[in-house]
Amino acid sequence: MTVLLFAGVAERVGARRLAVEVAPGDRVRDVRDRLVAAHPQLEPFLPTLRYALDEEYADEDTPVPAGATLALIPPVSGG
Amino acid sequence: MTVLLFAGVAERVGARRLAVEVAPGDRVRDVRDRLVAAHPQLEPFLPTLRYALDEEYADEDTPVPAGATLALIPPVSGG
Amino acid sequence: MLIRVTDAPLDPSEAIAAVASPAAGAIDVFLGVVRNENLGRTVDHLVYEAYPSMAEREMEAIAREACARFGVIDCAILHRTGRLAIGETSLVAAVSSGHRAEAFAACRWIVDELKRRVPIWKKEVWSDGEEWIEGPEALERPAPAPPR
Amino acid sequence: MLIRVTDAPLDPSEAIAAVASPAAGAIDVFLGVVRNENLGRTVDHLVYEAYPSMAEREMEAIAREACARFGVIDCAILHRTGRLAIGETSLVAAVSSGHRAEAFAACRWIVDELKRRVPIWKKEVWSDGEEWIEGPEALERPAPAPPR
Repeated sequence: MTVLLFAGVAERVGARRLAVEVAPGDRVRDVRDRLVAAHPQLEPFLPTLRYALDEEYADEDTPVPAGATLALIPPVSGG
Repeated sequence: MTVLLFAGVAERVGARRLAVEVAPGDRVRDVRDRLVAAHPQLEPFLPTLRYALDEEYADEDTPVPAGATLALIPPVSGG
Repeated sequence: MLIRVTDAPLDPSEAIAAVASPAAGAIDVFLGVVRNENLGRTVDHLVYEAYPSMAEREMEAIAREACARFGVIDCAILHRTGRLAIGETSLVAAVSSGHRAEAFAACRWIVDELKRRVPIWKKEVWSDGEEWIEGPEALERPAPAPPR
Repeated sequence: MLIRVTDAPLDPSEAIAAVASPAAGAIDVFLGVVRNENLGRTVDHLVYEAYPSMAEREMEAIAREACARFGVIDCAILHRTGRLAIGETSLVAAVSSGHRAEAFAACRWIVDELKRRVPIWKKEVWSDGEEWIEGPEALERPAPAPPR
């Protein structure tokens, strides 16, 4: 699946977009754990990270549909 | 002295500006009473009328300086 | 501190530009607009009359007091007079401040205070009559319930 | 309901025109502006980054919820991205309503809600460094007391 990275997360990882393998039945947290294993720089962001599946906020428990896009959302600071 | 009338008061009296004789020691209420005697149409406005002397709100008790301008201020409705 | 009573159309951009400051993180702008209905009656247009010199004096006093009371950077208050059609802007109040809480609070306070003490009067004109509106609350009362 | 994330300069007049209505007696407009200082540090400029499609989706949800929750007529929310200099406008939120209380309340709520959940991020750039700001409260905390 496609994973989108933004702001400090993107800078830290050095990429704005990653491709991750997804197994049937995977939830957001499974994809997240795989990402952290491949990019340990993500670790410090985890306590405040939120997730969006196809442009909607999702829980760690949300199942990942085939072909979905996951976005890692650090604390927002618009306005 | 010059007395300025506005809005419904001006329409009712049929004038936007009146000249009134003032005696030394007169207070706002003395001028007001003289106005009402000359223009009884002012009577219904009295309960809610405010006064300004030279562009500042004044009490009925405020002494009227020589050459001052008195304005009769019905309830305001700007905005 | 931009303060003006005028019979020319009001431009909110002018008020925004007037309060702009490098220290401002927030600007709140309020527009009073002529609506097509009041107290259940259909409004054709409004006529605003002012005691212009005193109105500007009171508006300036309100702006100064808002700056002091809310610690905001700058305020602008513009009020239009004369005949105004539905949709036209009668009032523009703008406040700049470091953060948004003070900008909202000061702008709201300015509008409330203006309606309380600035010598400006509004006449409503309907298709079949007209009336000078007395006091700000006449405008803020809810419309009466429709007849059963 | 005008909703837009753009790297072009924002025009408050466009937002005001978008929410105009014959039934509107009040329009409140909020501008978020780049200020020269935050938490005691001198800011050179800001960089805003968005997840644009999701940001517009959240902004639209916020506008719809504001209309329902506060009974206002219409809302517009515009947010700018890219590099912004001091004094430039990053956010415009506009609300039209029958009376002023709802316009102020809804506009304030929209800004609070946007800062809570719209995926847009701000990087502060100083003369000697830069930092992605995490969370809205970083901006709203008072500046630290000066050293004695």
